[in-house]
Amino acid sequence: MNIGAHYNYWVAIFLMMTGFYVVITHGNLIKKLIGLNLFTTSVFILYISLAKVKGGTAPIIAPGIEVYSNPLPHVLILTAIVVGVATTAVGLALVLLIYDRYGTIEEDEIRLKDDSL
Amino acid sequence: MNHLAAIQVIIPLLCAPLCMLLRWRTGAWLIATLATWATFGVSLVLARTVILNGAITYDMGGWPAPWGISYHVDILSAFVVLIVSGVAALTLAFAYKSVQREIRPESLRAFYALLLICLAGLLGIALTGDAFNIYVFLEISSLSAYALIGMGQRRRALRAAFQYLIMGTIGATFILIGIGLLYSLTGTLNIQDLASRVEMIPTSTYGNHTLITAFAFLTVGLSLKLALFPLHLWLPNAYTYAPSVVTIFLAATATKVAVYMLLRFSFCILGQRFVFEQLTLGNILLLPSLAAILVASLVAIFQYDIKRMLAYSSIAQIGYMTLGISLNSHAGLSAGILHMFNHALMKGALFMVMGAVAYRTGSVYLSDFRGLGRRMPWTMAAFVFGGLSLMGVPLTAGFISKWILLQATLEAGWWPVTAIILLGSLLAVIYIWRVVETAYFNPRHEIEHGTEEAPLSMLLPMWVLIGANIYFGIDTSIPLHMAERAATILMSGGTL
Amino acid sequence: MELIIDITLLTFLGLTALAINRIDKLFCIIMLSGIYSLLCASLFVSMDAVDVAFTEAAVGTGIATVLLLSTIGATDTQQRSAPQRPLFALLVVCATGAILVYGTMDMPAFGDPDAPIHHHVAPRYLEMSQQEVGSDNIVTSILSSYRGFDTLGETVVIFTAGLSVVGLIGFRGMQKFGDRQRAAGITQDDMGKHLVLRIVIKMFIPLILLFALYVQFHGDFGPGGGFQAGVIFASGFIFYTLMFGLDAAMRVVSPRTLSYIAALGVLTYGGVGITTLLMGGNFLDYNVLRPDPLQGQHLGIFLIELGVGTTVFSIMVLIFFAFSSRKGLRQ
Amino acid sequence: METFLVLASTLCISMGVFLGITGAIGIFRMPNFFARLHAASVTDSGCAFMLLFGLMLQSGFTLATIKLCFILLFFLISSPTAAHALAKTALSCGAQPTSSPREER
Repeated sequence: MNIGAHYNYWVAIFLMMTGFYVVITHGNLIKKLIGLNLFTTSVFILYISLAKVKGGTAPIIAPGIEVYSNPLPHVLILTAIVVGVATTAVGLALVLLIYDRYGTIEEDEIRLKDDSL
Repeated sequence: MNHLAAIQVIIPLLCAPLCMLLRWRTGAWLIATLATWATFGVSLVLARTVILNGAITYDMGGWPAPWGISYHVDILSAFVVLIVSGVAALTLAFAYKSVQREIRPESLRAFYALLLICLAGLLGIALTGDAFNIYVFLEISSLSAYALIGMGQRRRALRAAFQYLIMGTIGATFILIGIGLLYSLTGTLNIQDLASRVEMIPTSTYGNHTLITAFAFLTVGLSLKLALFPLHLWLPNAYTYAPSVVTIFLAATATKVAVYMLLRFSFCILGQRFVFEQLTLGNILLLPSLAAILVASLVAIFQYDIKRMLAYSSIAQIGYMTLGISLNSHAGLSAGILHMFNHALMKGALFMVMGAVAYRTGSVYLSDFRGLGRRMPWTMAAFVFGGLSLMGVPLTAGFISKWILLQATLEAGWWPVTAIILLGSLLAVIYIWRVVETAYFNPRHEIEHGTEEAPLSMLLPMWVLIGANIYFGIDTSIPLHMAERAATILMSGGTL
Repeated sequence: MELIIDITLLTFLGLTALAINRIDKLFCIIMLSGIYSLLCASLFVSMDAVDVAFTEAAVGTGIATVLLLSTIGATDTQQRSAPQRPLFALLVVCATGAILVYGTMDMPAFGDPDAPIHHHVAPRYLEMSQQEVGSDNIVTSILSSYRGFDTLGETVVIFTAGLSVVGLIGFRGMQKFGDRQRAAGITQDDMGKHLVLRIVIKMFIPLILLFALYVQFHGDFGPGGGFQAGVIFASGFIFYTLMFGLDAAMRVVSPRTLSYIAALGVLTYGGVGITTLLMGGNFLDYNVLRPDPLQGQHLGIFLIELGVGTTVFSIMVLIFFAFSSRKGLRQ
Repeated sequence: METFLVLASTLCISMGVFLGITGAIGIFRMPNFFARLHAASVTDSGCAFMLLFGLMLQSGFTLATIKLCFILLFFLISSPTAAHALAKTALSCGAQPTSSPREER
């Protein structure tokens, strides 16, 4: 257990939590989505950190190279990135329509408009 | 014959793009309906095969288990698949008229395609034997669910969908973190392989920190998805403002699949002993479950939008399921699993009633129900029967699972819990009675229009579900048998 | 050396994340989130994940930024509310973070070659994939063959996103844009006035499309594949749209056509699976496609990558069309 | 020859790094939009050019050099275009290229 061995994970955790904080506290819908992006992207860093082997290279077979990093997390994260952008797209579509129907993208203003009915 | 597990998911998955290729709008509904009925047929055969011959393993792409993705269908998966595809088939039959009224015609094809994709996602979660594949299919089903909810007519639907999107994605990301931590410990993603390697992890006296954290993140993520009490905030809005058909489908299936995931992760990967003795999942789940039963039922009593009332009642019913799990006994687990089935039957029927009422009157506020007992006799009769099942009156399906749950709590000697379950049923009586009273004893002031019964295409699936509620309340052997065998498998760690 | 790069990148990432939290101009936040993705991509390269880096750069910096920008173009550019319940949130976040840090205690050290994940499943991919699948890029072989079913799921996710946008906004909502513009007396976007830009973009578009094709068919040997290619191909179209206006772009390929192409892409992928079923193999077992298993794998991967590429391309353009058609709706 | 190449490439890369850093400082310190744009485009073209050229010298006659060549070509065309587009848009939005210090930020 030493600090040097885990710093990468810890920074990833810090980034995740920053994203998480942005999602929870900010009422602007677009900012919420960006926070969500931040959160998921940081999880990707965690996964890719797991895959790294010291002294390894990218998992593309080439002559004269013995050590490769683990390719499996890379594959998982490729899928996860796609999921992330799909979620962002759907979220933004909802934001556009919300702006259309409410005239604002601030959560508390939307709530006010709903309650006043 | 052995390809059934794959075909089960592929049918809805590939019929969705077919829907988009057609120019003919009714064709989209036709394809969707045929696809769901075919799926239901396959699931029946699959369930029969699994009951008779035991679990099926199917390797996608021909690659054996830890290297490729393999499907593992045991009796629990088969049971959940049966619930999901059965409800989907009936929902699609119900959908034709309701969707025509509630969805813009230009979005019809996308709507049916999304419904099929959501179905495929839920089926994929139930069938797969690969932890990461669960995440992928979870996202498929959630993403389509967000869009489906957002297609509701009122603008609040958009807000509900966005709220669900944020909370659902946070939940899914938590699950992703949990899976990543498990993977970092074991180096594999296959569920059975994971289970055997988790057992071998050397543990210090406090247990393995990473394993405990993985468990914590999976539990919180799944609780978000299954709307366990303090994390349920997305559910009432989503169910209230979604199009009727979407509410029927999601209320009867989505949370059940989330419960299934909780069972799969905690019993089959981490192991019953580890989860209950070391991490005390029982105590962690007990309090939220009881709170869900009491608080959600109480809140339901004060709702004027009946769809919203039923949504709160769903949260309470989820409480019964997790309560069954938290008992950590064979009987409790069977009760929880059986309640998944029964709840799908009754909530499916009740939300279909909501769909039919919305079709005729335009909204489902309590005031809209005045005089409906005479105007829509069949629909309201279905509501009464569904309500009886929800309360847990004998000779309905709801009674069976609650009865077993009561027995399990008595067996464990948890008297106060027994009392709370009974209290929950009493509260259900109150909120169902409000509607029944309005419908039958509160005549409409305006001129009576005579009967305006819902169209037959809506009544038929509704009454099939009500029939099932009554049938499985009298002869409960098939689902009970499956639930009990599933519980046995889970208690033994999913190895059978 | 690697350590220095790593630490520098991580510091930048941290600063960017904090800045995103503080700033309330949405335009700046979007730019910062693009920078964040680019930094992530660099970090991925330094951790040997070239394919992931490629995708992150194309998606996070490219498509996501474009989508976000077109959204603020149609809505609001300023955050107006203060953070809600910041203390409670801080508490939740700190607790979650603390649990995660606690969880890393028993994790193998960063880069440790003895970690369990490098010894159970992964070695087979590293040693056997060339004989079993036949592609130099192991990520491609896992993505499209060993875990091909996940990739089918991924394609469906993208397709779902496209469907959602179509379902929510609708084709008609997209096509009305041209009429609206004509009614407002705008014949072309402002960008059209830039002569230099027009010429350069006209020069670049074919090159971008060519590069996309290279990425599509080169995935076996280097980083890249259907997904990245689809995104790049789409960016060529997005360029065209920015330059010549939505109306002109929709005349090149209409949203409805795009939705057909997307559906056909998914069906191509699924069709390969069905074909293997009919030819007696398991779902997506490419070995049976040809007498020689390696050739079968090659053919199967080629076809599914094509399916992924077309789906991703058409859905990305479709979503972009839908978003930019909302612009000026309120004016 | 070998040492000469290494020397030349080191020189180029250091030059590129210097240009990059001055460009970054310029973006912060310059008084108005157009001046800052000037700083940014120094980074875009000069710095990138120098870095890539230095790398090309190091990699010799390989596929990597050809790829670097393409990237360089791309940069040489795209970054002036981007700067031009920005400047023109700013001009049409009413910003005036003056030398007066510190107008609006």
